[in-house]
Amino acid sequence: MAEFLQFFFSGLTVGAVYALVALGFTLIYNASEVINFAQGEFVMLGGMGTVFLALAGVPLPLAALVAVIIAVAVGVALHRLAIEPAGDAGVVNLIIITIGASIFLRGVAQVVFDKRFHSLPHLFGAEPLRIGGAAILPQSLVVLAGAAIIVFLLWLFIDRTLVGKAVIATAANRLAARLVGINTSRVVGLSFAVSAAIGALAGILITPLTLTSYDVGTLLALKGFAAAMLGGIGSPMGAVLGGLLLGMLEAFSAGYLSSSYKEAVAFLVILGVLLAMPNGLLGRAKVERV
Amino acid sequence: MAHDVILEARSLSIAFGGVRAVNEVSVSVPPGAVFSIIGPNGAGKTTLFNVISGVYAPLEGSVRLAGEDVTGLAPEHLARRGLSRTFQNLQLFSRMTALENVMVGRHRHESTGTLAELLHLPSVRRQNQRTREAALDVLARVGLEAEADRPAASLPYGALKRLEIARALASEPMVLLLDEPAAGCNPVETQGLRNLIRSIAESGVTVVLVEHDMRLVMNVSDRIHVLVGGRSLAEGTAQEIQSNPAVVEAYLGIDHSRESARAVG
Amino acid sequence: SAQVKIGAVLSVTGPASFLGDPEKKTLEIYVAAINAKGGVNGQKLQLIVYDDGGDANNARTFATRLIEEDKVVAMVGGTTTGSTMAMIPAFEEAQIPFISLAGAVQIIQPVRKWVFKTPHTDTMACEKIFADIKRRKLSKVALISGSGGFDKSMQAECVKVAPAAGITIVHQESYGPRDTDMTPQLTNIKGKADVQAVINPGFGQGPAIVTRNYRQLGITLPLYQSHGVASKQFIELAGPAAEGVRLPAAALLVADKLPAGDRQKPVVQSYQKTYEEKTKEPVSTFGGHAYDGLMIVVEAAQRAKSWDRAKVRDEIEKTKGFVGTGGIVNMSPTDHLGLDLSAFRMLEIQKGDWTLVPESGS
Amino acid sequence: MIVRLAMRYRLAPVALVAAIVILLPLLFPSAYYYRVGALVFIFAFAAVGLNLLMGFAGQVSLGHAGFLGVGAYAVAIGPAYLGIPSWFGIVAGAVLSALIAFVVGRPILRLKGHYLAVATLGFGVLIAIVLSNEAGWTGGPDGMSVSRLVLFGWRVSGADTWYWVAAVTLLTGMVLAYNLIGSPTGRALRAIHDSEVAARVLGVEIARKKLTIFVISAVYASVAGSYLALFNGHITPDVAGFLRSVELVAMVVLGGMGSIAGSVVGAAVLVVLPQTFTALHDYEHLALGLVIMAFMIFLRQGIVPAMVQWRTT
Amino acid sequence: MLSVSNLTSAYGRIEVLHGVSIDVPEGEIVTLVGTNGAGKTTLLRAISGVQRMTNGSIRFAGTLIESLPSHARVSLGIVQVPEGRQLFSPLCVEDNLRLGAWTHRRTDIRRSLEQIYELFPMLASKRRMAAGSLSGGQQQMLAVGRALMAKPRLLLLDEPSMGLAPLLVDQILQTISALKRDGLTILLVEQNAHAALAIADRAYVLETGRITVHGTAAEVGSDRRVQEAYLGI
Ligand SMILES: Nc1ncnc2c1ncn2[C@@H]1O[C@H](COP(=O)(O)OP(=O)(O)OP(=O)(O)O)[C@@H](O)[C@H]1O
Ligand SMILES: Nc1ncnc2c1ncn2[C@@H]1O[C@H](COP(=O)(O)OP(=O)(O)OP(=O)(O)O)[C@@H](O)[C@H]1O
Ligand SMILES: [Mg+2]
Ligand SMILES: [Mg+2]
Repeated sequence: MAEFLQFFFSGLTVGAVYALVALGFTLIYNASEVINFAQGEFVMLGGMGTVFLALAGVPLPLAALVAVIIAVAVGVALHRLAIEPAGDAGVVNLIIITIGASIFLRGVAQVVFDKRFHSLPHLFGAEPLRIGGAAILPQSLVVLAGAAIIVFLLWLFIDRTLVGKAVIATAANRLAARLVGINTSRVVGLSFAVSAAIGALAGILITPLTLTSYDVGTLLALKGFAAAMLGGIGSPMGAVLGGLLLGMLEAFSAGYLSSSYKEAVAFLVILGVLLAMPNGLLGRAKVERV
Repeated sequence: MAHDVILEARSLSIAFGGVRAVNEVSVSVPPGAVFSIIGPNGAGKTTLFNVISGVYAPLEGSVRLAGEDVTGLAPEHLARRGLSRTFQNLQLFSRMTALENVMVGRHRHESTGTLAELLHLPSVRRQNQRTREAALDVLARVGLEAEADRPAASLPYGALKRLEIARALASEPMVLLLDEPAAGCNPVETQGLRNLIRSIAESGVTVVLVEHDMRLVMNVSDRIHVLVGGRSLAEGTAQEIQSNPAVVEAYLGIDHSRESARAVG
Repeated sequence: SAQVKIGAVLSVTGPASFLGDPEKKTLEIYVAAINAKGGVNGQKLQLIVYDDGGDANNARTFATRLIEEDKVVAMVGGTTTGSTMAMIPAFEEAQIPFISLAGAVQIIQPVRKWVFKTPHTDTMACEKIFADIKRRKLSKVALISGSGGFDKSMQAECVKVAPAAGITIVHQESYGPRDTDMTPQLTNIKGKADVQAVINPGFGQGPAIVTRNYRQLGITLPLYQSHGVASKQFIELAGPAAEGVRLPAAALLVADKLPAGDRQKPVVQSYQKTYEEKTKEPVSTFGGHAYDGLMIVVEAAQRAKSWDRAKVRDEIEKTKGFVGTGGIVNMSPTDHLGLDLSAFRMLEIQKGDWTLVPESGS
Repeated sequence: MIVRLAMRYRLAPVALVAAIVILLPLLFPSAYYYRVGALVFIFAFAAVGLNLLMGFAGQVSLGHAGFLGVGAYAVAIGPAYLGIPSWFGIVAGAVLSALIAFVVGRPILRLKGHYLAVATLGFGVLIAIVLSNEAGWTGGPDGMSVSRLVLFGWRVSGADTWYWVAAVTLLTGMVLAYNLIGSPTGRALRAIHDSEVAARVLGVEIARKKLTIFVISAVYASVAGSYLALFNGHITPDVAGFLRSVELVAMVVLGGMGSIAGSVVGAAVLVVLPQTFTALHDYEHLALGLVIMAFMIFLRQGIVPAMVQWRTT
Repeated sequence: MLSVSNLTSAYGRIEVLHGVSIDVPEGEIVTLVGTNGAGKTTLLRAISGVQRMTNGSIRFAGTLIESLPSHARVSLGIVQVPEGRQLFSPLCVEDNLRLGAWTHRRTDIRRSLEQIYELFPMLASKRRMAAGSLSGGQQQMLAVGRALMAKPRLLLLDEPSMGLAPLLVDQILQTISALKRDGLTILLVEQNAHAALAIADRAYVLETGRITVHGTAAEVGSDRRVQEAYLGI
């Protein structure tokens, strides 16, 4: 039982990390159908930015705030200077731009920061909470809470505000969005800004657990992408669900099956789920009348 | 094979979210006829096409094509049995040229051995040539021969409608379903379309037509079937339909029944 | 002529940048220093570094480039075993001395004419750890290792040499290259009643997280890390959880704590001072391997009084009593590493710093 | 002029590439250039195959490096453990890749867009994990050495030899690709890309067509993987990694989706650029990222289509 | 109200409008007649700012607007019902309508919604359905309704009756006339030239990118060439 609980906690911890990253994908996807492969770099900027500002003597909360602002600025710049000028390029081409951006940002980070690993202090101390013979770090709960708050706000935004609808409208039909007077460029820009903020925040919250370095982005983006698709891309709830599920899968297969094949197990399950539910767990099928 | 009914739908139904968009509809289309289906917006005409052509599977009922039960068969298999269609919401291969669009229409008549294709054997070359010539003929038939090499995406709306017809024709169907072919055509163009539909029917292809342009419908149809709210309301010749008060009330309106009467008369 | 070219293909970025970055910095610092003193055999050195990003295919291309384009006379590098193995055929064929900085024993066993290496082998690390475990009168161990090349190779070596050392490996676990939580694996180890000590081959952030999770779960068995974490950074990242962790490492990490008479003391102190001044980063043993590699080549060339590749190679093979950061190197035609177990010190982390574990015997 | 020719004659781009292949060595000062050239051809070969899948049929695969891995390890493991000759390893790898693609493709090609991307990604990752974990066969992450290719007693080694071997293979691959897209199947694939439902009502069996092209593109990747392994003489699981898959996709998109010649250009750019950017040291990645973005922003349909358009209008 | 002068526009390097000038006086219905491919849609797109123009000027209510982005033109009151409906298919009917009022977000849009539902009762019953699942004609109603939600000053209609049942075609044409009575200015492109000329004040004939005939609706409707080419008389 204690074992099971420990695996569960591990799944929760890892899953919350994935969920936070996956959440970052939703907004940009909703506004443009683009999977932003530079999302992992926003996470990196949040963590590394905070670390280096703190090293430079900035008080931690302020450092975190500035790091988020930097990430948002980078997100806006990415949209202004790269996505928008590409104009009517196809989705795959835009995705390649985000991959280019991810390489670029990593390149900048290795010059501006360094190539070493860094950590941040835990928000509520590093003493594990012991529950039923298993141990979980308070920071894991912080990450979970962060994911919960973000998912709630995102849901409010997308489902309950007209601006949120405008985001979806922009992705669904850019021309029509312009014809009803939506400043589509601003909407997509906004989605990049908010996604960057979510990413950076994620980076700050998870660094005490996961450590950070200039190149943490790639793998986080990969897992976050898988989680977002598992949950159904575009749905904030789906992102969280997918993230937690992916984390659980890894933890339980590492615990009960084989630690060297735990990722394989996770991906096998993703494949299985998608074959049964081609739009992920919570994604909705597109209705296209002919 | 002589059938007095080439396409038959028996008591077809389909529902979306509990609402029956098509409700126990039965139609029998005689071969070589122009058979029209009319009805108000949302009556279920396009949905009926979608069920007949295998895009949707019916909830109940059956479809028979040339005497065989084809209910639930996938569109590609129906196509191979001679059923083709156009779409109300255009479905063109927008990155291909007009000619290539029509060439794809010939697909079911082409033999495709992957190895032969990879090696571009003479047989493939000859076949390509044949397909190309056939496609050019069909393009000429709908008046698009001048646009053969233009990408479909760059053609105006009206031309796209005709391109879809050409593409479907190229597959040499036994039965051709046309969903609002005259949408976006002016009266003169519609007249051209009428001639085209007539000539298609004369060449032995059965045409099932969904259309809101009553001048066209009343002019070309051998029989007309009226759907309202997913159910059959009436069926008959143009004259019968125009004088059917229920149809006039639900669909035509007084003016139109007069206007279309003029068109026929 | 004007300059002789020394080549280096390092994983400056990518998963092994933890190793490759200090290696590159070290080479740059020392080549500059050597040139400042007039070079070697009257010729200045030109260092050409390529970053393979941890990819063996890239490494192979850069090897060809160093050989064909840059016409280097010697090669120091190959951060990972994978890269090294991919480059070996090229340098063997071109007959250029090649000093690898990677861990696995397969680089020098079997001996290849032109290939040498400076880091202690993973086999030696296992033996060193096993000896310490034995000294603690324990024998049943569990392994938890990353899935990278370094980790896997060492894990395999440990399994191979365990019987001879009287050690039984009772359980094995592994984790992915960027995993962020290893509690499931450690829970499984914790659940095995007969485990008496745990060894964690790996480098980068993984071992730090393993160490943290180890304490999180309240496991009290002795934890051994490998020489792959031999950098102050590990202590920083693992934090208080690092207390009591032991690992085999070169003298470099405890430069100031070495007894006054230790032959390595001046060398490692000087390297540490130079590196930390120039880079403002704590010293690691990986940079030290690069230092050793470069100096072995330089000294061989000085002895050969020429940069003739074959002569340099012969002299490298004759290296005797070279005092490096990794130990005292004595090479031979059958030993292209030249280090023995005494090169490793057993360290323990106490109060956030390295301390030497007293060893009876050596 | 060239563009005009290329538009008139189906295989003109192949002739152009052939001419470049033959003339280029005149400018080569050393074997290093042959190596880079051979790498370009090998990756271009894989990219051409992937382009058939992505650019023509519109099905994105983020796991194609998996097939690269299958081909690579077939020529490594085959001769080492099963005693088969290397050339047969290439064939065996291709057959195995085709089989895997056939089995895997059936279910996952039903997925669309990003969902297909993540499914193929997962599949590629699975192959990479197996290659990395089954150290007994594959040597694990450090990889294994690959014995030289021997053809009729002729030992294929040396960068210049491989340059020619890879070039001939690439040209063959291009011709086959051009043949395919000019055939009914090629047209059907392009049709599927634009409208699946329209293709179906015209009698195109889309599931079968997609599967066919998936299998063909897998074979292209597998052969490229075999060549890479034989050429390098040592292979590591990186060859099958996610990043390699992304690189292949980037080659296709950069060069131009749906342009066979574009894939060659895309591969050339992504193989050669990192080589030239080494001069920038720490700024290498920064520059590479910038250049990729710039290409996609200014030549948004891809390099070759953008150039063709520019020349013809 | 709207004055387009000498407008040229091209797709890539192929020019499709070669210097088109039209005037739409305030409070009038102006109709644009032309064959397939004449460039009617292109002209409307250019007026809305979603089609690049290479030359010429557009004046709206006295100010030059050709350099304004499309959303700013909507804010000024230029609203279009585009060809091919262009709905937000994943969003429900009501969200589509709400977004129609994007530039009037702060006003009470409940009343506007009710008006649209009154006009098209069929939409009211489908208000929670995804727009993409509607029938062709229902989508067309929604497209018109969405445009009306913006409270336009100038309404650009690109074949608003396409796909509508005869009864609804009448209704749409009546609605257009009614809108005009309420002071709206309308530029109408309609293949049903009879009907369009019947309700229009003024008409232009566009042939392969050039205006060839223009005048009052009655004048144009009685032009021999127009009758032959467009009215089928
Ligand atoms: N995929 C679907 N999901 C939900 N509802 C659907 C779907 N397809 C059709 N419907 C509903 O079925 C009804 C009939 O639609 P259909 O398109 O068949 O009408 P139609 O007769 O072709 O109308 P129109 O003349 O406007 O084209 C409509 O109310 C429509 O909303
Ligand atoms: N995306 C495009 N790319 C290239 N050319 C185009 C494009 N769209 C339209 N054209 C061309 O521009 C010209 C004008 O087209 P437009 O759509 O404006 O005509 P239209 O008068 O609206 O025709 P219709 O009555 O069929 O809607 C046509 O020759 C058409 O082929
Ligand atoms: Mg319909
Ligand atoms: Mg138009």
